[in-house]
Amino acid sequence: MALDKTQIAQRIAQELQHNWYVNLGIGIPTLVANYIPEGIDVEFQSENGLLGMGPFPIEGTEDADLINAGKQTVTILKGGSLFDSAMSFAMIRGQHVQLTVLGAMEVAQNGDIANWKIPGRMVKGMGGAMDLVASADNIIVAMMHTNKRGESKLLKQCSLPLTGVGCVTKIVTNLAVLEVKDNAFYLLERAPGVSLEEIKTATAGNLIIEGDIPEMKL
Amino acid sequence: MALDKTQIAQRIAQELQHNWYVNLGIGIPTLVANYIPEGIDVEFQSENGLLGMGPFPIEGTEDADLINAGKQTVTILKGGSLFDSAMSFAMIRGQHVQLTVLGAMEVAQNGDIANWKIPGRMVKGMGGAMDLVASADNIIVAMMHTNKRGESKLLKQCSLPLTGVGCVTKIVTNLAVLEVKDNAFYLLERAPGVSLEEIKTATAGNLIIEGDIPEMKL
Amino acid sequence: MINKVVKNVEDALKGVASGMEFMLGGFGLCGIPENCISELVRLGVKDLTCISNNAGVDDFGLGLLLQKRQIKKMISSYVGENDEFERQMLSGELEVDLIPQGTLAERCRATGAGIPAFYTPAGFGTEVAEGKETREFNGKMYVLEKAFNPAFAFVKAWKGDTAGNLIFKGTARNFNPMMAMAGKITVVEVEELVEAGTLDPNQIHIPGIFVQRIFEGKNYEKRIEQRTVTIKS
Amino acid sequence: MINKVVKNVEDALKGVASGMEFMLGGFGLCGIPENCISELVRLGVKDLTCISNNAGVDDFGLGLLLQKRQIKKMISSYVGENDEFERQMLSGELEVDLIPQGTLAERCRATGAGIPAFYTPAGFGTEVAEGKETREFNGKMYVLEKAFNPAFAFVKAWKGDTAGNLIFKGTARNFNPMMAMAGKITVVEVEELVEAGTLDPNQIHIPGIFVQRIFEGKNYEKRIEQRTVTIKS
Repeated sequence: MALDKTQIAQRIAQELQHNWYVNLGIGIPTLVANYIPEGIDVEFQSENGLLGMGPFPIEGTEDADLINAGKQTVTILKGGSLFDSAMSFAMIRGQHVQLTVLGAMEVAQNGDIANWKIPGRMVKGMGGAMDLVASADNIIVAMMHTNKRGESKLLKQCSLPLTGVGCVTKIVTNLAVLEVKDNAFYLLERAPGVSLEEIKTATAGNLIIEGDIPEMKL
Repeated sequence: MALDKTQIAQRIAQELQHNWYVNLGIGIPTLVANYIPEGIDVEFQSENGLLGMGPFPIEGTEDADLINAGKQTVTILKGGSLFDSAMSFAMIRGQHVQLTVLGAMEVAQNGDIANWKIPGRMVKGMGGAMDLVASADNIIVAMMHTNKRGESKLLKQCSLPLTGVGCVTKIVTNLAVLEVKDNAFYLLERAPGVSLEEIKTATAGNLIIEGDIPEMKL
Repeated sequence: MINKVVKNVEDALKGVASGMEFMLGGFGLCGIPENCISELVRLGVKDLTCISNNAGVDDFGLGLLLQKRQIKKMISSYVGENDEFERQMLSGELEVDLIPQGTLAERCRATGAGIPAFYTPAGFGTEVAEGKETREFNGKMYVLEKAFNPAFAFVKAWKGDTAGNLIFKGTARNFNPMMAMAGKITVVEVEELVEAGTLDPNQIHIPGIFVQRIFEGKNYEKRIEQRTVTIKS
Repeated sequence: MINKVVKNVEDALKGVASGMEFMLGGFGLCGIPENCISELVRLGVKDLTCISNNAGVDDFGLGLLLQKRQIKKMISSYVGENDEFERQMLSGELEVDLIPQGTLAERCRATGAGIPAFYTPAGFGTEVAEGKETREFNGKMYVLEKAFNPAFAFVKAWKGDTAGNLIFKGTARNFNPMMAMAGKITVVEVEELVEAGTLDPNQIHIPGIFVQRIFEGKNYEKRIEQRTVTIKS
């Protein structure tokens, strides 16, 4: 059965490694914070100027001066720090953040990503996404395998305006976990009960299936 | 009579204007701080990371963690602030400092300055001087009119390696106050009792004398 | 000690005129210069270019200036959450220059720091890099980005002293420090104005040298855009 | 919370080897990483390239490494006050790259901030600009300067916590914060190491994300180069 958004987040959380600083985008990526594996210390960076982001505040203690990049009220954990936007993107551009998780509208088999603009529609802006994808070595995309019209979001090349080029390293969708390398999507895992055929059908780009593909463990 | 170093500093202090931030170089410029005119508020910037630099500490209160760019123990005045070297030179390059006073080995009539290197001699480095002269709009040089061998330090062009190009706006020497513009030294004031002839003899560059040249008032 | 205090917001905004380019601090509605924005609305200056990470919401923040059609051009990284903005943008009344958030932050810092241009990887290979110089350093491609030149920067700080020294609070810091460095005239409104010498000089976020005018603001609303809470179990 | 604490200076300097490029914080003898320097002397690593604003004095700071001829090249803005330095430089044993202090500071920041290159006015028209690209922006000439790539940065802070968050004191801050941002491995020695959560997150100068190893230093001498005082009248 295909994963729901929460399960996608759960699967991505398995990618977290001890002592990593992680930037989570808005949407599914935000949910990753709820599934940090036991024994793993990670710290979350919010690009509006916060390191060591904690859970939402207890009702009644929310502070208008403490929000995350999604403008949600949050808390700061022990050992956290506050800083300005230039310092925040110094961390990001300078590759001090070990993992970036973000959503996408399209990913191409060469690692290009499009997630900020649909021509003819209102454009809200790229926010920090272009800085994140241009800088990070380790970028996981969290998204549905297909769009609302059932079309694949894993393409030979992106049709939408790009956010970044050749940067995505891994994709976790409702159907599969895939590595992006050598101009192809390498299938690593299937969602429980999802067939290879289903994944092939939903993947427009070059899909490589080598050996047995295990089911994800959640 | 030609001015001594203290008097050069005294004369330069008359150039200070209300609400100016000022960077004083090592040597004669440092002495300027002792002669701030009544009613004038200025703040001194030390490029190692201190704004609102005060006098030397009372004996016994000196702090190894509070020095100026000349590595002397200093104090910080009320309203002062401490910051890192990148921020300090952001102030300087960003032209937030209204006046820079520094010494020189040579100044050319086009405003070039040489004050950091003598070929064949041990070179100690330019420190912050190149940043200061490349950035400031308002640079006063404090120096003797001639060097130890009696040769003019106000030249048609510098013979020593340059610190900065076309940047010096005013010079205060033991003999005179001069403005540097239109590829010439414009004589503004004479030291008390110093003749025009004496200044002419000591100035190798193009010296312009227009009208009566008043004596300095100290 | 150089005194930067002005009596009130009217004095703080003297010299502001139609057609000018401004920087305005804040991220979403967090850390925005509420008093300065109100005064800009009252003054009715028009054809403004506003450099600000976001554009407020319909009835708060820069949304108030949009409502009155005072803004000609926005330079931002993200402008969602604002219907009036969308209407003006789609109708062509409003010019919009969208730039990556980190590039925006660094361009603000560069402006104040006397750096005319720098290279950043953000936007390479995208439409953001169109018409800009690109260049390889150590095998990676970068885009040349330039400083701004705003007439005024409007900044919100938490505490400030009479010498213009500033301390920000929480994530209300965001773009405010770099914008404070960047204004030809930097106007700062603070929640609490104290005497010079009160703040620890070691803990000042922005030294007073960057600030031309400071005043204590009034009636802060500090609206929350997304009130998210944990319900106590 | 990510823990950055190492047991002692020996552990802090693991991986240090001859031929490496280092950054070392400090201005004169103010804010230098005394413990790390002592350990570098003890380790006897050679052929080092040291990026540091100054080169210490004959018998303290980087002067200790010079005495043992461990340094191949200095990258500094000012290297006076050191006879051994002068001897090695004039004899050609020591390579010296002198660069303007503000350029040095900005290059350190650029290194940590992922900016490969930037333009600065400092040094234009002088020998510092020789062989470098120069360029006009808004009628003024600038020089293109590039980031460094140090294997280690050795930093001295006043207080630090177990998460690597740092607070500096007085003018001992100087180059330390930017160098902390710049090291592939940043090693920080602090006068006082406290538990994470003890420091006010709003008052941290350098967030722990930049720091790989932190330890509490010992036996700080904190020598004063120019003891200047006012005699009480």
